[in-house]
Amino acid sequence: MSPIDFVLTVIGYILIGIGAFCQIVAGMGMNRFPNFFVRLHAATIAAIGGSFVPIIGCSLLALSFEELGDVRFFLAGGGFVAAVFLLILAPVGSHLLAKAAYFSKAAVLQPKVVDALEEDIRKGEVHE
Amino acid sequence: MSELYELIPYLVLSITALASTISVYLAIIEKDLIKAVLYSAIQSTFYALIFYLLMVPDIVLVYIPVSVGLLPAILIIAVKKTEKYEDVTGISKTTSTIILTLVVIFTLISGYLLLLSHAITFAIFPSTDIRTLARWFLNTTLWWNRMFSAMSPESVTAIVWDYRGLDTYFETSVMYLAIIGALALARYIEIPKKMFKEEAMGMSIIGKMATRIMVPMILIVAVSIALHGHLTPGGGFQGGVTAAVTVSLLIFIFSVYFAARFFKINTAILLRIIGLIGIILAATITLIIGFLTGQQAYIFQNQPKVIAQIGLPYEIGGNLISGTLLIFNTSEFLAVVMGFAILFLLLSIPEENVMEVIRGEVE
Amino acid sequence: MIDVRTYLFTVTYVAILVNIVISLYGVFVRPNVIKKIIALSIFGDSIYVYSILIGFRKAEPYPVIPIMTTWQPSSEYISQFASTAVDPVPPALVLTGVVIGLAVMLFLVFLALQTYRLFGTLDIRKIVRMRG
Amino acid sequence: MMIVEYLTFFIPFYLIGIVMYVVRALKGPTIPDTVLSIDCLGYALAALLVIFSVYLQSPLIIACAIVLTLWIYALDVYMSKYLEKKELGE
Repeated sequence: MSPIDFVLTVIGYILIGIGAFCQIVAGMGMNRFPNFFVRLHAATIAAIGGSFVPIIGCSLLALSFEELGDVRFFLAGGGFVAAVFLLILAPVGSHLLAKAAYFSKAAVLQPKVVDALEEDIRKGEVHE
Repeated sequence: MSELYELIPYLVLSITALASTISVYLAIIEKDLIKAVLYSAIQSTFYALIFYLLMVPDIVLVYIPVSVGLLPAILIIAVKKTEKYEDVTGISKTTSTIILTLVVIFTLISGYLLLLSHAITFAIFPSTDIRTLARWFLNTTLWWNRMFSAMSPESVTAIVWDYRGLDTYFETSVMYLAIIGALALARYIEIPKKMFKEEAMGMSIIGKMATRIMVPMILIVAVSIALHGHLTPGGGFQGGVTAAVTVSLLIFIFSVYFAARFFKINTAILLRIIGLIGIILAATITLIIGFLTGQQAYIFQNQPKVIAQIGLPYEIGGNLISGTLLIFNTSEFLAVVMGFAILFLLLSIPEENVMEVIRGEVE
Repeated sequence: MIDVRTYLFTVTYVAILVNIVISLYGVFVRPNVIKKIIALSIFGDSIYVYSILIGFRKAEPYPVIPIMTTWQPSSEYISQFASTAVDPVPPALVLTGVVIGLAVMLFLVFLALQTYRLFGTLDIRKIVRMRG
Repeated sequence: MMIVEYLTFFIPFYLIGIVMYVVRALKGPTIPDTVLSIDCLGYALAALLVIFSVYLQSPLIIACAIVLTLWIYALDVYMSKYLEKKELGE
């Protein structure tokens, strides 16, 4: 194994480990947070930390995995494409969902301290 | 360590199957219809993982768009246009118990028969051997002798088009009939003519910007899935349903008036007809060449056979194209994208316009 | 001594069988048409999983997909490929089945929409009672 | 021993995460909670698909992850359109 392959393998495993940690944290947050808008934080961790990072890690790992032959570049390229799609699409999806949930009042905002957006709407600075 | 390495896929398989059972149960007993649709989407996601672990990527590529994407999308639209809750008052307990008992008995018998068809003993786990037909397909899918080979490294697509072409042809006909039926149900209904206004219509500006960035990338991925159908997992239908997501994103995130700038229903029907003609051409091109040159040839023939020496080239300039498979994949891609474009355009017509037409018809 | 892999595979098999039972119950008993369509699609999907399960095989360490990774295979490569790849016939059948199932479901949803527009309800018990 | 065999230690964590998301999706009091959990579930499954394609040494099956990512996002869009009060076409 050449030195650059060794470095790629180590980085890949580190990224996959970070991903595993983020999955556990996001799963706990998903189950213990009180309402929908707080759970959006956990969803961010799950999408970016738990999925984007390990996909990149797997691509790097595949690049250094020489038993696969030339097809490993296909794997790495597909992984990078999937990661880029996820990086762009996951936050946008969460944003659309949060906006729709807020304005349709489908989600209950139960332990509520302050709702700045509602005040702004009442003042007329923001509209839907 | 090595045993654990072999065990992990089977562990994931069984956990996935159990989780899908729970979501199926909740989907059936749920009264809120939109939640039932979402639970069935969870079940579909898990089935996709099962298909993936059973090593059939072609099915995953066609199953995810169909069952996670298109079917829930259309059911969500249907629920939004009709009733939100299911009325379950008045189902008598005895009826449902009798039916449940009958269903359980039937399923146990059929499951036992399936098991018997699988192996004579009770060993459900598959053996190391597969049936002779499958071994023959695997051996001849890409072979030095073109007389017995489909010349495609992808044996599933080779079977779908080359060995079982007539079947695929009638599958396309069923899809065609379904879309014609939907068009017939929605006759005289047109998209209202309105101007698209950037601020007043559609969803937020973040969604619009992301869609503008992503649509070309999605199209590139879809075209690559379709055109590499004879080399990698995928094919015409898989690429087509992947590209259909762009149509639905344009309609849902911008609006149907924005999408109507690019294609109207009639344009979509025309492009779909072109795709279907391409499929017919892929089926008969060898026959046409045979007529023109006065040699013997067959319908659905791809590579030369012993008594019919005509065949399309399986490579051009060192690139494998597998004869008519490339034509078939391209035409199927076009036909499928435009079919789903028609469906989404029909579903996005406002309900008031539809009701006007229907009231006119009924009276 | 039962193999752990056999045990886990049996669990998968039985779980999918239970899915079929539940979805058939939904098709027969639940009154709403949309619910019936959902149950019917789940039933079809479970049958597809069964078809694919039949085509699975045992190989060391794990079977490979029925797709070659090289364009100029040697005869050793082909024989090794044929001894480890899964059965390609059930995927081809299921591919046709999924597409036809989707077409039928789409048509059913359109029919349900039209039913709602004409009758004003989707409850099958009320629709049956209506005449004309 | 191959380098991919160490992935055996990481896959159970992803499984536990997926099970947690399923619990929230099935329990979720409101519809947006369920959709958000399906979101996380889909992205976690996409990561798991990529990991399995390295783990089982079958590089060609990577395209499934891209398609799964796309359609989970599309499900988001459909559900937010459902929650909004506007007509579907607008």
